Amino acid sequence: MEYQVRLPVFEGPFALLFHLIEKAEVDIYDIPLAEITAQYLEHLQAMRDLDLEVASEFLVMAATLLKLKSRKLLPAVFTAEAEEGEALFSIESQEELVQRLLEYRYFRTVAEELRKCEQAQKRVYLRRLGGGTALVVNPEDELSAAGVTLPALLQAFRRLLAEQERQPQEVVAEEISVDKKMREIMRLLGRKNEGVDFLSLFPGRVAVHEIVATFFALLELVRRRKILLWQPDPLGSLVIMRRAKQGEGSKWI
Amino acid sequence: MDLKPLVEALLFVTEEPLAADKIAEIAGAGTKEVRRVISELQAEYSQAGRGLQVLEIARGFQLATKAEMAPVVEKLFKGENSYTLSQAALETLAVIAYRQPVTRLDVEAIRGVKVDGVLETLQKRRLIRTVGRKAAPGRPVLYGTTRQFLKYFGLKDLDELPRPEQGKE
Amino acid sequence: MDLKPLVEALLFVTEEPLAADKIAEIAGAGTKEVRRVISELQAEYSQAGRGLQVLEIARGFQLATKAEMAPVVEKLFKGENSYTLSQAALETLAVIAYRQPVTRLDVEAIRGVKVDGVLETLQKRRLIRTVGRKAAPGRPVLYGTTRQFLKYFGLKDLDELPRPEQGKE
Repeated sequence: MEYQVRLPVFEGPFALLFHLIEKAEVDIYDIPLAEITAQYLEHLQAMRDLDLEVASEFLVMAATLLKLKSRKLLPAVFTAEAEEGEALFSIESQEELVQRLLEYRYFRTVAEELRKCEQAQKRVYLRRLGGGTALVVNPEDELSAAGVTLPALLQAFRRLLAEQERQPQEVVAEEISVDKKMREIMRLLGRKNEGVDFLSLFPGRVAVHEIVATFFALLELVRRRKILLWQPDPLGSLVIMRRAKQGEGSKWI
Repeated sequence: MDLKPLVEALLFVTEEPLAADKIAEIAGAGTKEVRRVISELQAEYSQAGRGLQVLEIARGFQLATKAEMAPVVEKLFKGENSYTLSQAALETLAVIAYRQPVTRLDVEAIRGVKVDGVLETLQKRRLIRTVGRKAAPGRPVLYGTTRQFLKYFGLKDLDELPRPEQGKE
Repeated sequence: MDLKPLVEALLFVTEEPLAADKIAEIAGAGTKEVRRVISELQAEYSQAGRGLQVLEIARGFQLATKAEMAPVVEKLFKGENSYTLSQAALETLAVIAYRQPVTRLDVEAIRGVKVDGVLETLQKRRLIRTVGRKAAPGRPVLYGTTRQFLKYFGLKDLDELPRPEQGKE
């Protein structure tokens, strides 16, 4: 016949002691030391019977309980005796034991309160920022947040390409120079305060590579906050403007 | 529970743009209803007194700050989170975006310079990724753009990037 | 520009709880006014139809989801948030929080067990940190709680630690 014996697991000797005191339904200020000590030792024995490792802290407490019990019986003999250094705790009297138990109980209660806080906070989620640059978070985001106008830009761009496609063209595999395009655009804008029509950047017959370069040059200029893209009418063409100094202008994008 | 606060919470916490059907699945609601709620939220956030917006991006939705808030948000981050792409990176990215999938050699042929370092940077930034290997001698790695690329440029999907049908070699 | 949308944007983008005076500094407004705007936002978000809340935590403010949204948000993250502290860790943390600064021996005396391993774990999780050394033989290290501790338990500051009425010695 086999018995399934389950022993409660205790965090430490104080926890076990508490459990025994509560089970015995006795006042913490008036612990029947002999009875509790016996039960404490029984529990340790049960742990051993189940081949559970009994941590040294539990043994230190057992020794302490036995010491206090014997002192009660023979108070005069033992009171003055110095104890060998017990690393974790040295308890010299039942009063002291009670104090330590109360202190432990206080922190256990507090831990329960903290557990409640933990559980409540687990239900509250903050925004996840992933590892990388979250689009919406950093200054670069003006470009993405400008997503409102970017699709318009892209649409205009697509229309332009459709136009291109109707005309046969020869593709020259020349190097794309976004840098050069950016300088060109800025030069063009430099002379005009009122801005430049988007389409005017794409004259009649240019290679796709050049269109791409112009397009990326525009993106980069927006990113560097050098220019503004403005769409006066929802479906109208885009206007490119040199960006005003800090503060002004962001209303456009 | 009411659907709107749930959708709002999801659009807030998500790291990646969330597709309407994904939201519907998580919230246990119909996609159509989710779309309606998103429109409502978009309308509410678009009001003048609000600092956020419901962005539609990379085939999904996500809460974001409004563009007008950028100068102040920038002050908070003081550029620590930000980076700009170098000229070389931008050009390389343009080639990959428009010609994907491409090999390193394809890119180098177009740009006329070595791009090893740039490719590495772009991969670290998660703007490009390897998408396979070309059935050619040496089986060179093929590159394509990522979801992060779409987010970076504020595109809903690659179709939004103008794709010239001709003009390819 | 209107202050409220700016504050809302900042509470949204920030990774860390933002103190009112920090917000004031960034937004170029008075702290008092910022506090008023935060109260307004708190009131607005607390309405039933909203899925978010303005959290006051770790001496700052931050947008977060409402607790009622947790079951749905969890589905998005697939229980990533399910980690909880062990009883040993929690009790150790309680002693450190209420008695800081304390040495390892102080904690062991109260708990009646060795705590080396637990202290290491708590430090790794940035819930505690060393705050100095005690002017005593051996100059033992003193431990205290961190800002992360406040955030983990959703506390405004250490004064908000739960105080059980009885049980104190």
